[in-house]
Amino acid sequence: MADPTAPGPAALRRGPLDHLSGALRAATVTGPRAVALTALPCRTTTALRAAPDGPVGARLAKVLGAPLPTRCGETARTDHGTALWLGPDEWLLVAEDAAPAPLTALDEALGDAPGQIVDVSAQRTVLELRGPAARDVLEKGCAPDLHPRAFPPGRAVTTAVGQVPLILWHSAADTYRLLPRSSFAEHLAHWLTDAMGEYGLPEVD
Amino acid sequence: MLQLTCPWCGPRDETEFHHGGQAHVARPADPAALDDAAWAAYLFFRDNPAGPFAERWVHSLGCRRWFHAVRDTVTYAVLATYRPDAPRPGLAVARPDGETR
Amino acid sequence: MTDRPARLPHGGRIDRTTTLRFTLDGRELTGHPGDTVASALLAHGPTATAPSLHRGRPRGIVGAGVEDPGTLLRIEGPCAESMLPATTVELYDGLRATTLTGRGRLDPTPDPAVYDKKYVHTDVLVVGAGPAGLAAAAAAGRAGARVLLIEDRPDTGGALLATAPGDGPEAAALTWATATRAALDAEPEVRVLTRTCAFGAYDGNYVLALQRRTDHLGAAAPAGVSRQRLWHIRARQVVLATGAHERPLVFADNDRPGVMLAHAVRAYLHRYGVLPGRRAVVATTGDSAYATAADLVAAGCTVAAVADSRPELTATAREFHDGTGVPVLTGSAVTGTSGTDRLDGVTVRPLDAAGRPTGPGTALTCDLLAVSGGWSPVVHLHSQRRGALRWDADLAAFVPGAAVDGQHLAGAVRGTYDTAGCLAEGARAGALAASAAGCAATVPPPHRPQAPAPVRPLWLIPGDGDDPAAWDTHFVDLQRDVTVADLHRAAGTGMRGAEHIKRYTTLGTGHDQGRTSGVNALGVLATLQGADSPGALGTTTYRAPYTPVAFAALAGRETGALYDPVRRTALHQGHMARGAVFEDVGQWKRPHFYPRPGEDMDAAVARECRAAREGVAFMDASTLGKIEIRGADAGEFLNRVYTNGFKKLRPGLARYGVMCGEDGMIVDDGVTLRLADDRYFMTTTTGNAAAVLDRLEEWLQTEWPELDVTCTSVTEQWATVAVVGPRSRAVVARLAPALDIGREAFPFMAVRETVLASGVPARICRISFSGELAYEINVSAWYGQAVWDQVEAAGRPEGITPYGTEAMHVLRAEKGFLIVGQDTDGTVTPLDAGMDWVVSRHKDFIGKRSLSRPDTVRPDRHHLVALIPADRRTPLPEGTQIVDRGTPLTPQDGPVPMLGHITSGYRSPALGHPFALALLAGGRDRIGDQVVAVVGDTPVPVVVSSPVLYDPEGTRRDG
Amino acid sequence: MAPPPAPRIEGNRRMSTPLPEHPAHLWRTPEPRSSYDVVIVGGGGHGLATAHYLASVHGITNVAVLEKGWLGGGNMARNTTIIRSNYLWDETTALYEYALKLWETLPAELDYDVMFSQRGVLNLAHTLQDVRDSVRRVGANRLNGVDSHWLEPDGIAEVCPILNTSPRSRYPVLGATYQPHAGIAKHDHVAWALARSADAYGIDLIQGCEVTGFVTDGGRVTGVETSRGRILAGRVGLTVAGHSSVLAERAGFRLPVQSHPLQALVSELHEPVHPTVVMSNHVHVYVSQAHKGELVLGAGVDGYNGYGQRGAFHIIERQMAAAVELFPVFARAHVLRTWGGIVDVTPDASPVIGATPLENLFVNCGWGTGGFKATPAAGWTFAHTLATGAPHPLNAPFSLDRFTTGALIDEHGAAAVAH
Repeated sequence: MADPTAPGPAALRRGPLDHLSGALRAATVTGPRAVALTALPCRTTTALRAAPDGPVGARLAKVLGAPLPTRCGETARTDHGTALWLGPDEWLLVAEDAAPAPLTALDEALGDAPGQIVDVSAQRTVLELRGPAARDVLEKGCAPDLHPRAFPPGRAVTTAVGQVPLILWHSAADTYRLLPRSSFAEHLAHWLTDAMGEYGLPEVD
Repeated sequence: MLQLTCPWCGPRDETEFHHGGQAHVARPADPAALDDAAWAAYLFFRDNPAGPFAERWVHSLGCRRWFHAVRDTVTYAVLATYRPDAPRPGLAVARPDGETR
Repeated sequence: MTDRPARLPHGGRIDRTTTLRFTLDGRELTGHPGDTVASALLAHGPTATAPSLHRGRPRGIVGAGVEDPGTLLRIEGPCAESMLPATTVELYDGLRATTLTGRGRLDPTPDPAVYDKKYVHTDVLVVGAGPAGLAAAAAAGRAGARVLLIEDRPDTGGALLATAPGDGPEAAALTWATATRAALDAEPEVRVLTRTCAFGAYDGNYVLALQRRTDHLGAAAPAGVSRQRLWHIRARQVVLATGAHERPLVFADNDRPGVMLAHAVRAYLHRYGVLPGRRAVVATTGDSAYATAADLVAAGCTVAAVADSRPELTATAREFHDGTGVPVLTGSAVTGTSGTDRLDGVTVRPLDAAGRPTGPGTALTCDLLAVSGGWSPVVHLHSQRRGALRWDADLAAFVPGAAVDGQHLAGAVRGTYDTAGCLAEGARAGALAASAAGCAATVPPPHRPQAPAPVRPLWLIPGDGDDPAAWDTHFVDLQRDVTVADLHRAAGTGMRGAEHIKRYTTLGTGHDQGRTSGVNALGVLATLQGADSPGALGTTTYRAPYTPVAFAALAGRETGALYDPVRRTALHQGHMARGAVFEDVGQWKRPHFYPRPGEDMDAAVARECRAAREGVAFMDASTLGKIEIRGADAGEFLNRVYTNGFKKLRPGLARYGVMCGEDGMIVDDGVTLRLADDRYFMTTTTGNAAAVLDRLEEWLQTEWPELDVTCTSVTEQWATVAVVGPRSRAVVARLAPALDIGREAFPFMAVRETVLASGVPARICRISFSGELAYEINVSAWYGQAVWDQVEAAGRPEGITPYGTEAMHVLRAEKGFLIVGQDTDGTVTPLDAGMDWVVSRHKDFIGKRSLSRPDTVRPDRHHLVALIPADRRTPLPEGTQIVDRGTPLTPQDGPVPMLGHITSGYRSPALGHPFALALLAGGRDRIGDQVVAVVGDTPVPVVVSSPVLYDPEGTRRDG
Repeated sequence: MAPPPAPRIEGNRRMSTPLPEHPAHLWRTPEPRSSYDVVIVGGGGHGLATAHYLASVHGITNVAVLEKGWLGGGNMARNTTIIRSNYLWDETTALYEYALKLWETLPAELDYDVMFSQRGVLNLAHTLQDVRDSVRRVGANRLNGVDSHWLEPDGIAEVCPILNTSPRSRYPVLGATYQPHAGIAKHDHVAWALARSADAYGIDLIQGCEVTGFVTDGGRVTGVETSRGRILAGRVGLTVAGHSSVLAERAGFRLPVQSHPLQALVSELHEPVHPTVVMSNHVHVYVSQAHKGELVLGAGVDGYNGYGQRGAFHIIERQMAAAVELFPVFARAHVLRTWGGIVDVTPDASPVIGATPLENLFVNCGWGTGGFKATPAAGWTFAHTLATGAPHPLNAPFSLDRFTTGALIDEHGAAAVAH
């Protein structure tokens, strides 16, 4: 049988925010409180469930080229993208492009052990919020502590922004990646562009 | 706004969790062997103390793990949180009636 | 100047270089930046504001901040706002306001303002930026803590802002406060928020605060910037430095305009450069009012006398008297006032040891009476957290007992009123808080408090005669017009508790929530009942909010399109382009139907149904929940979760399953595919997708952790297009030429994986929710829109049409397929639904035991059946109740026995008549019988039928 | 179906005057005696109504009501005072409709203006399933003799012009059920009116008296231990709402009840703007404008067990968002005070009124969010049960036994929104 999770023709791919690219560009704020929102559609994403320690963890680490993070908030760069900790036996492996994930190798690494390797590339989409005002924008609708002391670059948490459940990943300084389920992407984009608006206006205390 | 310490994720706002009722209530091993009253007791009857209560929570908006908490239902103080495979911690809590649990 | 005779030539923290014009009750008035409406109004001289709520008595400004019980405004604007205290509304040019009599008027104009929220965390939150709060913030900041200092007023400095300039200790403290504020502003980890009121304190040091961002800017407020911002603050440690409010005195006609709180008078002098009277009397029960008296004298006001309840001159009183020559009448109190619309004089009488007036009174002419009945610490946030309060007789006040866990108290909130004490307590509290938050702080030793100056509280200054029932101008709560006579009457009913009496009189329920009246009321009651202090009556538990908060501010951006998230499938843009009308299903927008020009819903749905029955139609089924399940025990797990068996299902096949709760009632259903020995692919109903996954996780984690099963949601990984109808095979053949879709090669309930002609990999299942030959094509949602378009193109020769949820419902109902949540309501077992074939007798499953309870085995339970109108014409609306034949519809004579109700009702193009599904008592035993549907109030005879009305033999399934 | 009458906003005169004068005498403050025919544990609305009907209907006046705090100070003082009877199932509808009929005569019977105002209740439908459920409920109500109507959005706009019925809303109002005879009353007045009546019959209302245990004799309850000594009783009735489980535990049995915080709030006073009562399950808000002019709103039930009479603020924020969506005119009304009660929730959202495992001990509990509106019927049926030792036909279906047989009376749909 054919593998329904194999990649298809790139030209036929669509991201959930493709039709909003103009609106996202128009929402960009420049100046000292700059902030911009961009969509990063079609990133290969893999859900991993496994016991992190023991031989399975070691085999998975070998496939990935790096061990999986073991604590809440941690991320790890691997040969196949960044692994985000989601739970004590759960990670999301997010690639920087649409290249296929090493699903077969991961499956083999998992072997008969409890766990799961699932292609979820389309389950979520990625939005990137970047700029000195990015944290201010997020703090309008995101409860966890985003202060760099508590949430420095390289960390990721499952949370909600503007009532939308998502994974929030502080991917670099002043740069946040938001990974909502695809169905929420358009609503989240509306929420974020609405929240960004004030940073292009005169500053009020 | 309670703050609960998820055993895996640390302290988080109440809004990330869902309450799951009394903890340490095992499903009967053989429901068919129970009479109607015993089955009803499992289905519908739960402790509801005013004071320390061992209860289940799930970190819905986080790691999605279930865990247990002992929380005082009067003061809302969270006295302990622990993994579901752990026994209820022995907390010596003075009760208003003088009884110690 | 002449139009503002009460404005002093110098002083005040106002910008005299700018004049602001405003209108109050139609009067054209002026003021300056830094003014409130109240201060600008007072600058124009004696003014009564709106009369009182019930009694219609003239009233004026009493306080200088949130404690003022006197003057509420309606501020006009793009959306008028009522019930704002004049003492807290900052003046801006062009402001228009009217005074209100205790009741607002809501503006029907849609509010154009933006409200937003902010969620922040801090090591130390300091509430109140008076001397104690500033000292606390500075100390915590020095220790490296993240500090948030919030202050309700526009400026930091607190009570120091109401002190005289010069070179005294207060002036030095104000200089310190100014410098400290500047230093705090320069600290990167310290944030100072002014115009921000902490109004709610919740568990875990969660504090809610409202910031007023733009109102004071008037027309200069930038559009699009939020007017108000609700701060959600989670603090490791909290320092409460919330100060204290002065209490008025309770005596006859104590509500006359011109009677003001002594400290408020001082605030008007020094904050606003306003002298609220030309000739004043000061009435006090302690030392603090002497500062006001002295400042009045210094400002050129004649102070006729100070009436001091205490029998002896204190050092402060003597110093005042010696310095000013103003007579101090010790052991005395103001017992009454005179005037028409406002104060023109008071009567002062000596008091005996029991506090009763004795001897003749002295009439004093005055236009201002500054009263001080003592101070009440602002314990609201402490009390909201269930912090204890205790009565302190020396201070004559309720003060906090031990601080709440994780909190610290500093300054006047704990009864420390001297500046040095406030600074010392603040510095220590800030350091303690920082230390407890994990910062290295040097904690200074505890401050040794000064012995408080003696006070002699006067809870009730008796009026004429001995009968409190006559003291009906002794006002306790000005906002609710509650007097001593009212409290006396309440106490006479048999009520003992303060809570009863407050409710009986409505005391403390006004806009100020009893800020100045609560303790006085307890004092009056104690006096009436012969108790020695308000402490004997207990105290109120304070509840949020400390100050009123606009509904819109709490709603924030959750309004209009942002009220609740909208979920859209990968095919949404295509549905929009095809003119779909959407239905809300949970948060999803699902196409309900696709009207063509000129079609109404009925016509569109009928056309869509006919296409599916006679040709081919396609729909977006992507919203169904999808869960990948893997593990050695996955089959065993599904056997426990579903009422029917899945363990023996062969890979490559699919099976319909039903889930029950432990109570035996249906909670969800759907088709589950077996992809491999250890892999299943479950689908759930749209609305229950999250709930089912949660349920699976709950059972796995909490009840059966020994099972090797793992679940992952893939609902949005897959776009699902259902292709339905006798010509669907031709469409799928074009779409997926690599797939052998022959009747035998690809049987019903089989699963195939292929690559479509377009190169898109797909998983195709032969599942039918309509009874017709049908395929569900699952592809990665990346390709969803492309494949939807491909299906349409491939189906064009067959006349394919998209169909929505309504046609889907008609098609499935014709086949008797139930919809969980529509044809079930939490009281329906699989047996009630006629699905005994789905209930395993050979294994246990969740809910099985409940199916043999006495009530679940009753033969007359409600069964799912179909109904056909006897006339084959009358539509049967969903929700319609059913009664037995011959039942008189006479509810006026008593309840009419009902047999059940219609859960689904449609016009069926395929059947040629309307029909319904219904839950009917003993329904399966009534098949063939006639019963009556009560449509509106009209009886409609209907025939009971088996729920499968269309193609009961299943001949169409394979095309 | 005849169009229902639209409510009128009561005249400004009524709204701007103070509440009516209360009687100058309400109740005595008696010392507890050593024994009574009946002891009612709990001096809330239900306990006081039970006392009133024990005396007025059954002639039993050797009765004490034992109240831990102050009369009517629990959920009675904390609810949002909505009175309606448009429930789903026959058993519940009968009970609440009986209550509504009693409400209509209660002010005259008690000679007390409890400000019962039959201004109608709208229950909004926002989804197609809401519409189905609403039509079902209206049909059942009408056949049960309850005045219930299904209104389309234009009919709703006539009843409540300030309601946002725009089809462009996130969750547009698709229709509503309307019960014109439903309404509100002033909760404190109700409690005091019942207390005054009970007191006048000679019933002892004993405040500050906590029941700490039960006196039993071989499975039979013969009295209670209290903070003020032992009090013997022929029969004992528990009617303590959120604290029912605590008392049951002291008597040695469990109830199918969980206690949760339920929050409510009021605005400051405003001139009349909202003529009826509006409830929405889907966006979760219920609101009326009380006699003095304050908006009274209820929030949702907090998810966890709690006896703290307080909940979390995010529940109130969400409710305010719903309120402003439905009523744009409320945008600049202000929340003046929030508070919380303790609701006793059963698995089927219906009450328990009847026998307990102990002879001579009866219980009335599990009203969840629906207790206030049932006050007279709860009192009526519980008084009957205590007087005769057997349930009244109205409360017979609401036995503890139903949790064993499975004959639940599932009112989650009707009661999902607190009220």
